[in-house]
Amino acid sequence: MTSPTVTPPTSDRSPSTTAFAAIDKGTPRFARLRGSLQQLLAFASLILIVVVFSIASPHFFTANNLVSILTAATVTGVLALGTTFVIITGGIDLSIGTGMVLCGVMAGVFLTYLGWPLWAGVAATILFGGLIGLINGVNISVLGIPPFIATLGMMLIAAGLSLVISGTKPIYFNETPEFQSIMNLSIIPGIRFPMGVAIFIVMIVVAAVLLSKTILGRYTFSIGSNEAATALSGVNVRRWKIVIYTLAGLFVGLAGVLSASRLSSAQPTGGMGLELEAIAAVVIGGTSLQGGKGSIVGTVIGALIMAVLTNGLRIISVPQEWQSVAVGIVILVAVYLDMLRRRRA
Amino acid sequence: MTSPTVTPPTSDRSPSTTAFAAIDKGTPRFARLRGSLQQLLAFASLILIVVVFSIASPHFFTANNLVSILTAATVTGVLALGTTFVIITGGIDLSIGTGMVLCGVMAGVFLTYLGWPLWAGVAATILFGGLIGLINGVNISVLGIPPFIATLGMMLIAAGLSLVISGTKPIYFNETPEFQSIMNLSIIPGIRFPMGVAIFIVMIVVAAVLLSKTILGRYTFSIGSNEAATALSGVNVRRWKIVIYTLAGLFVGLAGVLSASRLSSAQPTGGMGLELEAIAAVVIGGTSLQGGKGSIVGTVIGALIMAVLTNGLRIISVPQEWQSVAVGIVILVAVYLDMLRRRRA
Amino acid sequence: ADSGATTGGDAGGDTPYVALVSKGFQHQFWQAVKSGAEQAAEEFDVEITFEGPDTEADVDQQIQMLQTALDKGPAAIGFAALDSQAAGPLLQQAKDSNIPVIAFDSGVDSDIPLTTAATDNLAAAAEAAKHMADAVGHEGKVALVVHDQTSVTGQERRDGFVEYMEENEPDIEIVDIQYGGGDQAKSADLAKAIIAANPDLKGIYGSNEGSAIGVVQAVKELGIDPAALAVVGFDSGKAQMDAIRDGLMLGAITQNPVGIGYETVKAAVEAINGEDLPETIDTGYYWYDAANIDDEEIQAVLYE
Amino acid sequence: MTDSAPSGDVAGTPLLDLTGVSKGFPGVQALDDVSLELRRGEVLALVGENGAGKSTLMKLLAGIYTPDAGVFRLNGEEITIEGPKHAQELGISIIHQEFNLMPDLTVAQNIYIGREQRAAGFFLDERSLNRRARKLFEGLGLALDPTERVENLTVAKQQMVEIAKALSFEAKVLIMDEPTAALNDAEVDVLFELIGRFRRPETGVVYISHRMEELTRISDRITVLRDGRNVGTRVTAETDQREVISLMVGREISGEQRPAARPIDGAPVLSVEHLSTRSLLRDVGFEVHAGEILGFAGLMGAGRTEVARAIVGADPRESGEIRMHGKAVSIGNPAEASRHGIGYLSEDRKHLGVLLERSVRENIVLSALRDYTSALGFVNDARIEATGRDYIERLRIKTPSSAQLVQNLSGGNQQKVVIAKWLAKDCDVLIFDEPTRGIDVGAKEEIYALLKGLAEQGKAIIMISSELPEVLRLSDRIAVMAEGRLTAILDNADATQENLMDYATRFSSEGTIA
Ligand SMILES: Nc1ncnc2c1ncn2[C@@H]1O[C@H](COP(=O)(O)OP(=O)(O)OP(=O)(O)O)[C@@H](O)[C@H]1O
Ligand SMILES: Nc1ncnc2c1ncn2[C@@H]1O[C@H](COP(=O)(O)OP(=O)(O)OP(=O)(O)O)[C@@H](O)[C@H]1O
Ligand SMILES: [Mg+2]
Ligand SMILES: [Mg+2]
Repeated sequence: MTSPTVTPPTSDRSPSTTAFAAIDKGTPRFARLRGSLQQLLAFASLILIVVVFSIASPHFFTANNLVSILTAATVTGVLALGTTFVIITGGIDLSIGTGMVLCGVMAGVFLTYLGWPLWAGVAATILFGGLIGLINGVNISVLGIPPFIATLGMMLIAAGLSLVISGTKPIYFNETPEFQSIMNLSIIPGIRFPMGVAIFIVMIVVAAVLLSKTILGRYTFSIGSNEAATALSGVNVRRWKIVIYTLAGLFVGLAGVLSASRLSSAQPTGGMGLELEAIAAVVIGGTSLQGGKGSIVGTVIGALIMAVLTNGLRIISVPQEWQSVAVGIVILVAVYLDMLRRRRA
Repeated sequence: MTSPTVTPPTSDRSPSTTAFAAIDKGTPRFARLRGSLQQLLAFASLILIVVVFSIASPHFFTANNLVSILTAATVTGVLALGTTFVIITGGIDLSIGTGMVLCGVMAGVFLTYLGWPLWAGVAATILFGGLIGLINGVNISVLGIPPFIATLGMMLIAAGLSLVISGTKPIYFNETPEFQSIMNLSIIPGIRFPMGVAIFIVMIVVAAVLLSKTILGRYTFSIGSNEAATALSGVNVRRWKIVIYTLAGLFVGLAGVLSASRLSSAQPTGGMGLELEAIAAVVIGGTSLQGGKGSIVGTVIGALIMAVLTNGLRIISVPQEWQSVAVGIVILVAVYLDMLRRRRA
Repeated sequence: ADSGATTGGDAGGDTPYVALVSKGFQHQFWQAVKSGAEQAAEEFDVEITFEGPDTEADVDQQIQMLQTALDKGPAAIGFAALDSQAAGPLLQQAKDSNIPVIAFDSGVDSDIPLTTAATDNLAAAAEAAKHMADAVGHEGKVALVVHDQTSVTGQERRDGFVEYMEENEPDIEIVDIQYGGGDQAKSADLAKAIIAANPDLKGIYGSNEGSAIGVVQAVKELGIDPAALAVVGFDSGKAQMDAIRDGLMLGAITQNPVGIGYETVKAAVEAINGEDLPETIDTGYYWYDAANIDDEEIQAVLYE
Repeated sequence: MTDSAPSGDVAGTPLLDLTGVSKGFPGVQALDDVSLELRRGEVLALVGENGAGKSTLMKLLAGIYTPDAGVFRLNGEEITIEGPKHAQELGISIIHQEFNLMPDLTVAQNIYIGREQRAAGFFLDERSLNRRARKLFEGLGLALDPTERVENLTVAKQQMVEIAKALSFEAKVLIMDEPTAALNDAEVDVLFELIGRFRRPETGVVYISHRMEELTRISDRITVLRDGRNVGTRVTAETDQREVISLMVGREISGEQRPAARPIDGAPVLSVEHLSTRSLLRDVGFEVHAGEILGFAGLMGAGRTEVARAIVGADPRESGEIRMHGKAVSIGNPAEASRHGIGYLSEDRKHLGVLLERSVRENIVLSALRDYTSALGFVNDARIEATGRDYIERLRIKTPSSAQLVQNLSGGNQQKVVIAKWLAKDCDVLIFDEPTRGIDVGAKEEIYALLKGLAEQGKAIIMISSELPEVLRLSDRIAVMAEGRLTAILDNADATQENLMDYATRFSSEGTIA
């Protein structure tokens, strides 16, 4: 006599959520333990994938290749960090991919066309990303446009503006050759460990602290959990949502700097599809698109799973047409196992 | 609500009922009127765009160009019809774009490689689309994978399989030259009104009837409105969700037939991004991504707004890089005005 | 579609491994390049892999593929750069690791590649323009449907065409240039819009396979008399060849993609063996139309 | 004192018979070896403190949870309930404590969901569905419009839809989990009439409520749960409230009487003038003083909630001025209200009160979170934990820890969490909208004491309540509303249930008072 399909009426959410919630023994220590266990398990599936590839090819588990994986994960990862906040509020940001491209172009404008000093150009680019986020936030929060549409519109606008501003040509950073060091400078000479990866790691820490230790993080969760109740509790939800989208925009700006630096050029095209990759990383990491739940560690693991898969499949020379099939299946299986585990737990 | 004890002696109607009548918006006739007014207004903004373009260029409002717009809207429109159901349940389907491409390839396999008769090949292709939807439905409903992830995985898998199955080559319909008539056959000779557009119109009617007049439509709304409560009311939510995703898949299959027929060939690439276009059409049409609300008429208007914009901007020779900016802005403005109006209403 | 899936990448065997990173993968053109490369691989007994980003706008994805290719420790690399400068650091890395680099399809703006196997796109596009001018009687309006706005090939095939017209054909007016991403349906829709906006249009040039077929599709859907609207294409593929045979398309420029792939691998093998290489390997281009499509020489460079 | 005629059929096999039922959740033994019997033709009241396990027991019967142990018998036959649908098929119909409606569907569509009238297989027959619903409402004497969308209904009307839905299943066993929590006295009368009509020799009703005075009116027997155990069953006619309450809480509770008139001195803290809204309110004006509890009485839809929402800026005002301590303040949203020291506790706990998926302590400090935040924006978790624990103790919130998710608390305990949230934020004016909805008698007394204590500390309290006895007991003054107007403001000494009801039904033509 079982009735696993039915959610108890006290919750709008999926049965697994409730089942999961039900096991909370509640002491903070236990909660924390469970939290880390959960991430440990997500981490375990990442490790599993790494082990499989390591066995399959001697070229996979080498310092250089691992750094390559981290490098590949950096741009999407930085985007995913910011998006984690947005998704926890129950929102979504489709503009991060083309927004990043536009920020790269702006870096070209600031540094090459306007000839600003490096630090000023970089700062302005990041702030420009924040501006994109701010506009998204205002559209969503003040005008009341649903996040999907507001950021879809911004996605198209940013894609167009990148072409308009750049004159549809890549902009090269000839005036500031140091610009490419931001991403590429090797900070551990032996293994070519690039500075960009170090920046990514620092941003992970920043994002994790913001999300778990600050009032911004608390409100992020509150809004995602029940926006109306949060507003009636006297939290200025509108303003905080603007702040959160702006924050996501700052990450987009940084990603724009990193990717332009990596390519030593601002490419005015592309970026479409990157938003789905970033969102996938967030969701594989256990953040719910319904809002209210999520973690930075999860997002990082999600981003790494994606990067390891892409790299590993190339390393073991899986024919390209099969690669996306394999990634698709692994995403499904990983998320499914995660569900199973949570339901069991 | 009658409450005999508090009714003042002077009146035989319950006071609370009277009090209610004053603010009740709910008489059925009025509700229906309001409903159609709303669509009328969405329709009005479509008309506005059409008028603007007609003034801007004498070449816009011609029979041939209007048919071109409908032709351009057909494939995305058919995809959007199916997606409307999914979105009303509160789900999402990212696999429709590449799924459509895969269906086109399968049409090539059935008709060209296997040499099946036309009707059998077309039917099998549409059913194959249903199979994709069925798998999505099972992943979401039985395995409990969130729709975004389940269909993202399917998106990647379908993209890969299209290449694998076709050997990364287009498949031509040499054995069944009639195949291309499905989309292209002119059914009103004077203005070359293609059969594909007629099929689109028929599908609009079918989808509208399904959504508003059948038990399937009722449960679609009910699940989107409150899934847990629907389950508690004894509706087999799992099964109905599978049915709804399968239905969306059938539309994907049909879109695959139409697009392959239009090009007289199954192109194994592309399709990515089409899902966002279709979802945008649905959302511009007033269907809420939260689920529970939506209409087929709205979706059709949304698809037409997108198609008219794209065509009109080309007709008036807006430089291409500005076109996506313009589309983005119009989407934002259209949805914002819609919000405003609803808030006022 | 098999490129040494099982053991690929293992430099441990005695057959040298050559990694090819192209600009694309899914299109027929790139598949033809790949088949040429595979022919050469068989002939010279090397192992190859062939990869390319999903779209030609995806510079970042290409850079990642190049990085992975380098990490596999190949004996040589074939590389068709989407943006030479973006690949600079990695090319330097290849040089530092003594991995010879052969550029293909378009030049790499760097002195690291030992040679370049490519088509001269500017000249090829000018050839297309010349045939277009003949077809429209050296006067009237023509338009371009180009596959890409930012890539070098897109720009060269556009500019080669436009410059030829500007220099040699004062009475031909270019009324519109639109970009369809090489997607057939999209190119068809935008070609229809161009035709609607310019009822007196006399010719359209499609700058790659998808663009050209899209234009043909538009002509078909609008039921325009092919004699009144000249369509000139680029690349081959079955649909384009059919259109030329059916008279819907005047003709097209074809490169020699199989030759590009073949020459790239051949040059790589020569580089591995320490032989000297010429600065460029011109793989050529050909104009083909209903008159010469079945010639042996043309058939050899066409692909379905 | 029973105005219900037929008493339970004592002799025959019970309609429903539960033996040895246990159900545990991690950390909580919600039910521990409970046995219970529902006789034919009776209304069995099920009472107990918040978290005693009443809803859990009913969810077992509805097939939502699976019991850990125990035997269920229906008409003497052992049954295994496999799910909600199966429960319906067995003739068990339930009105859940929390609403289970589809807001986007119409009333009729909600009632017959899963049992649609079909024209031909797959197609719906909307007209006959509406006809059927209309007939149901006529039979039940409910003024509901079958074609109205549920989201446009008030809480009370939604409750009526739930009730109509439960009654529409030719059920044998009807379970009502706090059906009157959202209803006012007049509406309760309607409900009781419905129950009376449902009760036949072959049916039975399990009725859960925290309103003690209802039990004597409606029930035949009363079963009391305490901490997941059945601590006794009494025949209603042979017991009294005192005995039931002491069974429930394990101690005596002295419900004190109406307040002695307390002198309210000093200037008003909050004054509202000429408040109107587009939808309902017309020229509402009143003042609240420090140390005063101003009660708001009125019928369903009178506009009391709307007054509160308009004051805190949750709904737009058409006109009106709000002064705090004599100074006009501009309040555009609840955040500004909160900054000016006005807190509003909503009547809709689930949607507008709690964050179900967040912990108890996070909910408690939500309004006051800035006080737990350093200048740099870092939150002090240790202090949050301490505050959480403090309020859990002070309000006796039943939870294993402050980290428990609110969705795992019983309804009443969730309500206490919401109250704690506003206690943690030090406001000058607190507006409590139905603060004791769904709260057990013991806790009610605690909340009354809390409200009084707050008033004595000098806070100005507005208390909206649909329970007249509660309004009369707590308020220093009572404002009465009808149709969006204020029809009276009475001193407690001048108020009686009768004259409050009179003012609550003064519609239109009569003028507004100042
Ligand atoms: N899904 C669940 N997970 C964990 N604990 C639960 C769950 N559901 C109920 N509980 C706990 O079981 C106990 C009984 O809860 P129940 O809802 O049955 O109480 P109740 O008697 O209905 O109270 P109220 O009068 O407040 O509605 C409570 O301590 C509650 O916190
Ligand atoms: N968004 C809305 N749309 C339509 N009517 C509304 C809306 N909001 C409120 N109302 C109506 O305004 C009236 C005032 O409701 P309000 O909740 O303020 O009354 P109340 O006196 O608090 O009664 P109760 O809370 O007991 O129902 C109600 O009749 C309600 O139906
Ligand atoms: Mg309960
Ligand atoms: Mg109210």
